Amino acid sequence: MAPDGSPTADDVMIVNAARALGDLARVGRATCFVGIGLPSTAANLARNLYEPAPVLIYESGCIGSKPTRLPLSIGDGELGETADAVVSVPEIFAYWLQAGRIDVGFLGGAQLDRLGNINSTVIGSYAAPRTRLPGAGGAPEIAAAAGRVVVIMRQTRRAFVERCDFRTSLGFGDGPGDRESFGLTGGGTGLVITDLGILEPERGTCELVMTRLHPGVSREQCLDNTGWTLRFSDDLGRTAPATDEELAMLRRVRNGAAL
Amino acid sequence: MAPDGSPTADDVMIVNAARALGDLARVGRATCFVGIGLPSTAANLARNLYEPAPVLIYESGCIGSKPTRLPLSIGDGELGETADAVVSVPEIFAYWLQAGRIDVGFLGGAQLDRLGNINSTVIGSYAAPRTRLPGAGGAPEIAAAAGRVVVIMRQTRRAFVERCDFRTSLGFGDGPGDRESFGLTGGGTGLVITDLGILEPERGTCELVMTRLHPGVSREQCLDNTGWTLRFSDDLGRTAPATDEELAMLRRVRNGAAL
Amino acid sequence: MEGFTHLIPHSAGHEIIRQQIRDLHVIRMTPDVIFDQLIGAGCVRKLTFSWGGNPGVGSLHRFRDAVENAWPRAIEIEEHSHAGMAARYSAGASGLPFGTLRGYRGTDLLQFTENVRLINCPFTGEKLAAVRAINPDVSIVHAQRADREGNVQIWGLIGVQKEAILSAKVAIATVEEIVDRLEPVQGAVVLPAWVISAVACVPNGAHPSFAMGYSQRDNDFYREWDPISSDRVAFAQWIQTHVVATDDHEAFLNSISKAHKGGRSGA
Amino acid sequence: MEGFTHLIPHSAGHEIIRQQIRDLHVIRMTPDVIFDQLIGAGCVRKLTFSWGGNPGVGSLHRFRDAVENAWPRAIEIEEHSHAGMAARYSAGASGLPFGTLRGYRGTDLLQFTENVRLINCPFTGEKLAAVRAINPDVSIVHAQRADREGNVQIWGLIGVQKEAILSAKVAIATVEEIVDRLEPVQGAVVLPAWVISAVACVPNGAHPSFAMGYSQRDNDFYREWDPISSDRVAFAQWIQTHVVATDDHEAFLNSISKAHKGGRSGA
Repeated sequence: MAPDGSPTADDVMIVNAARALGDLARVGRATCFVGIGLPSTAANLARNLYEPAPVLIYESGCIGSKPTRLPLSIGDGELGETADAVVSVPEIFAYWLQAGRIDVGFLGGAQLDRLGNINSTVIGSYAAPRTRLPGAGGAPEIAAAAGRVVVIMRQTRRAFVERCDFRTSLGFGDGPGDRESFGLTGGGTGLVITDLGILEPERGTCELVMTRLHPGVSREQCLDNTGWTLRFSDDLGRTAPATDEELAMLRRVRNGAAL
Repeated sequence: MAPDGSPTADDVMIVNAARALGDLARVGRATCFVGIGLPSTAANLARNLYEPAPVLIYESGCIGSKPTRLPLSIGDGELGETADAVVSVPEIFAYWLQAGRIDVGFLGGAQLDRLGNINSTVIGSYAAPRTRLPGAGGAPEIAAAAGRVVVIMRQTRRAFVERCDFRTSLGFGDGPGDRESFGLTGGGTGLVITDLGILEPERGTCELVMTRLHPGVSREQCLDNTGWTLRFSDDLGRTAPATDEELAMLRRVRNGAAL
Repeated sequence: MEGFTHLIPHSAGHEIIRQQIRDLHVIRMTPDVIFDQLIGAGCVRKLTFSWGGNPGVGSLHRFRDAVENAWPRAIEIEEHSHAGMAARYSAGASGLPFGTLRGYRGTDLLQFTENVRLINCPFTGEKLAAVRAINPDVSIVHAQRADREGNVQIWGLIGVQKEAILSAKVAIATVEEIVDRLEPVQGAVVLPAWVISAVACVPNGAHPSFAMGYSQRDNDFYREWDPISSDRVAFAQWIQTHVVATDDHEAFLNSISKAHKGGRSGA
Repeated sequence: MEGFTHLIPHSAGHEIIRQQIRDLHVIRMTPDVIFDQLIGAGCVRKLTFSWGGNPGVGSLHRFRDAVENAWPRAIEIEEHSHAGMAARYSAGASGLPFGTLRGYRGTDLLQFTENVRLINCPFTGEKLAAVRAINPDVSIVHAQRADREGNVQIWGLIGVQKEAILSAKVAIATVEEIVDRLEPVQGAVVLPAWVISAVACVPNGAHPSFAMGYSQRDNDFYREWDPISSDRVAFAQWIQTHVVATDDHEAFLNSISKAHKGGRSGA
């Protein structure tokens, strides 16, 4: 929250991500594989705001976690104690993710490219990286197998690039047909929620195009903060302003007040 | 027990099987994968007679079961309640048996052949069997992966055959080198305990030869009850008579008295 | 179409017989008495299994009669080892087309199934058995209990219950009890409501099998089944009296309790 | 050479630093602070991993310094996805030379490891990733408790602890407590004494990680690690003061409790 009480760009991004999860849960796509950080904040916001609530699944083996405070780590005890079931790590990946039981995979990353591929490995060359990032984690198989992938990332020229320095997780590869040729069972990057607005893959080309802008955001801002020649949807819309209720709940989720 | 109190041939067989397990446990080969029936009776007898006691593992997923009464079925609740750990059936076969953690596999069968192969599938042809038997169960992989296999079977001309009608579980296949060529990691049929005596594979040929006779049993009896031209070891010995202590414990195990 | 060992869904099997559902391809590692009944009642076209016996008692006579004499109809069989079936269920639950194990090689089982092939390890060159995944159209299991949302809790010998549910297109659980809240139990597996298609409350629905914490295995019944199933007429009468002529599982339990009481107390 | 997530064997890692064991090939899905310390202390020759960060905080600065600047020495890295590493451990625990998953295809990860190859399903022809089994020389895990016979009980987030133990040639467990009898706990895994090579009792041996039922994760420590590890000198001082100069884990805990108390109460 900004000092004047208006939502920050991050708040707007998180609220819109939570709404996206809520929308998916409403159409029966409720199971959500969540990473720590922004995805976890947004997912827990959605869980507290919407009915039916998304079912949160963490790669540490927690199914149906209902944390009352935001976990710092994927291995936070709170996630296990509030889960419907806790399984081993090999099982969560094999029986749950790979088997196609996850509707929504919720990812972040350091770079995202025009075709929705994600880099969380290195900036620069692999042999002599400028920045060594944490690495793949669960992302490659989430990107491969989840029914649809929702990416949450701040939109900057350095992060939104023409082509990732390293393809850690596949969006649409080099274009239409690539996912199928690699035998990936999930739908790929379906929605990218940034601090400026929302991008979606264009039918036919799979290129990410801006489909909605957050209140007060201009097309120029988006162009300036994107490393490829960004295009806008013909029916470019605006996201609804974050409501007081959404913002109040976001504050509670962040502060770890009893949820 | 016969009416006069002397041990029956079955008693002698079971006591000798228990001794074999006790001997193996004493040299540190204590983990024993057990089937229901004679193997389970003998294994529980060994567990109550010897120190260190063999560790009983059942294919229903029970590790370290210490039943106080003999289970009728592999799925008997008693096996789970007295176990150190209960795991799923896929896990018991993959992480425990296949991984080579089982020292002794304890098997029965309907037919056993000269090279220690076992049939528990059909008598007669597969397409039109004279007798349809229950089938493989866990036996093929026990025979493949256990450090050594102990077979307990009544010796008759119908059961001890030149060649099994169906090879359900591999002993030595067609002879030396066959196990290795099939990539089997376990040692194969190491000991066959019958109501007449004990057979072991001959070094070099892998053929089962009689190495010991139970008290009062003659060579002729063995020859009459074996479907191949049975040979006897040069240093053919006799098993020690079942002791009163062994027989008393066998009675207690059978009756399910508190063990 | 069903589970393993403990928690055998007898009540669901009986209902299949009552509804005269036929031409089934049934799958189970350890088909025992309930599968003997399904086979004898003519419901089964094909059986995939790894061990078909009456545990601790002997043969399944209806199964043998079907295989040896095609009575009441011929059945197709496909048989595996336990390890192979377990790997097939695990692969099915994992969404993989096959599972891998060190098995089958050298046995005659390999000749009689299309669903095992040898593959080479791409690293070591070792030849291993690949088994085709099982993904049943319907899996039915019995479990201890479910909550009102449909989350199902199973404990004790869990067998391949989880894999049977997770590999199936439609998963049905019969349970001993429906409760407000699933209290934690040591060694329990919970399957969330969203992987279960339907839950039916059938107390003692595994009888003569058992549900740990709710009932004991009726070992006497398994022994009594041997003479009943040995004879086609006695079998047909038993099915008619206790299954076809009863409306539901409660009526079935009453019916067999009357019939078997005398014999049992004398056993 | 160690476990995952919850129950991280920090005390064992410190002892490796104290004993100056070097040239290690260390393996962990989620190398975090303790691996950062091992790397910064120069113990590591090669790291196999799938995610190397300080969870919820950011980078592992010693890890980055080693990869980016070869300080204090160059380290070799081999990286995978979590799913791939989990399949590798499972294969190792199963005694198979490889595991199979639907993964890696289309990613650049494939180019930088010899331990993933594509294979064809012998039934469907689908191309899948085969990953080489992991069978560490030594696995070290932390667990809640053991009994006097050496049976080890683990509960809560069990991660790949079981697979780490069962895939290893030698398995070592540090535990919070040694008890006469392992009372049942919901969701607990028990590993029998005969698959464990050695047990050491080290109360709070996972600190700043935690053991469910015994301790809480010290999230503040993870945050404080960020500035310490960002600076080579500050790091070296920290290792010298709190690890090298302490005799054992108890002394280590006393040492950091004094040093970090002021900062923490102000945080």
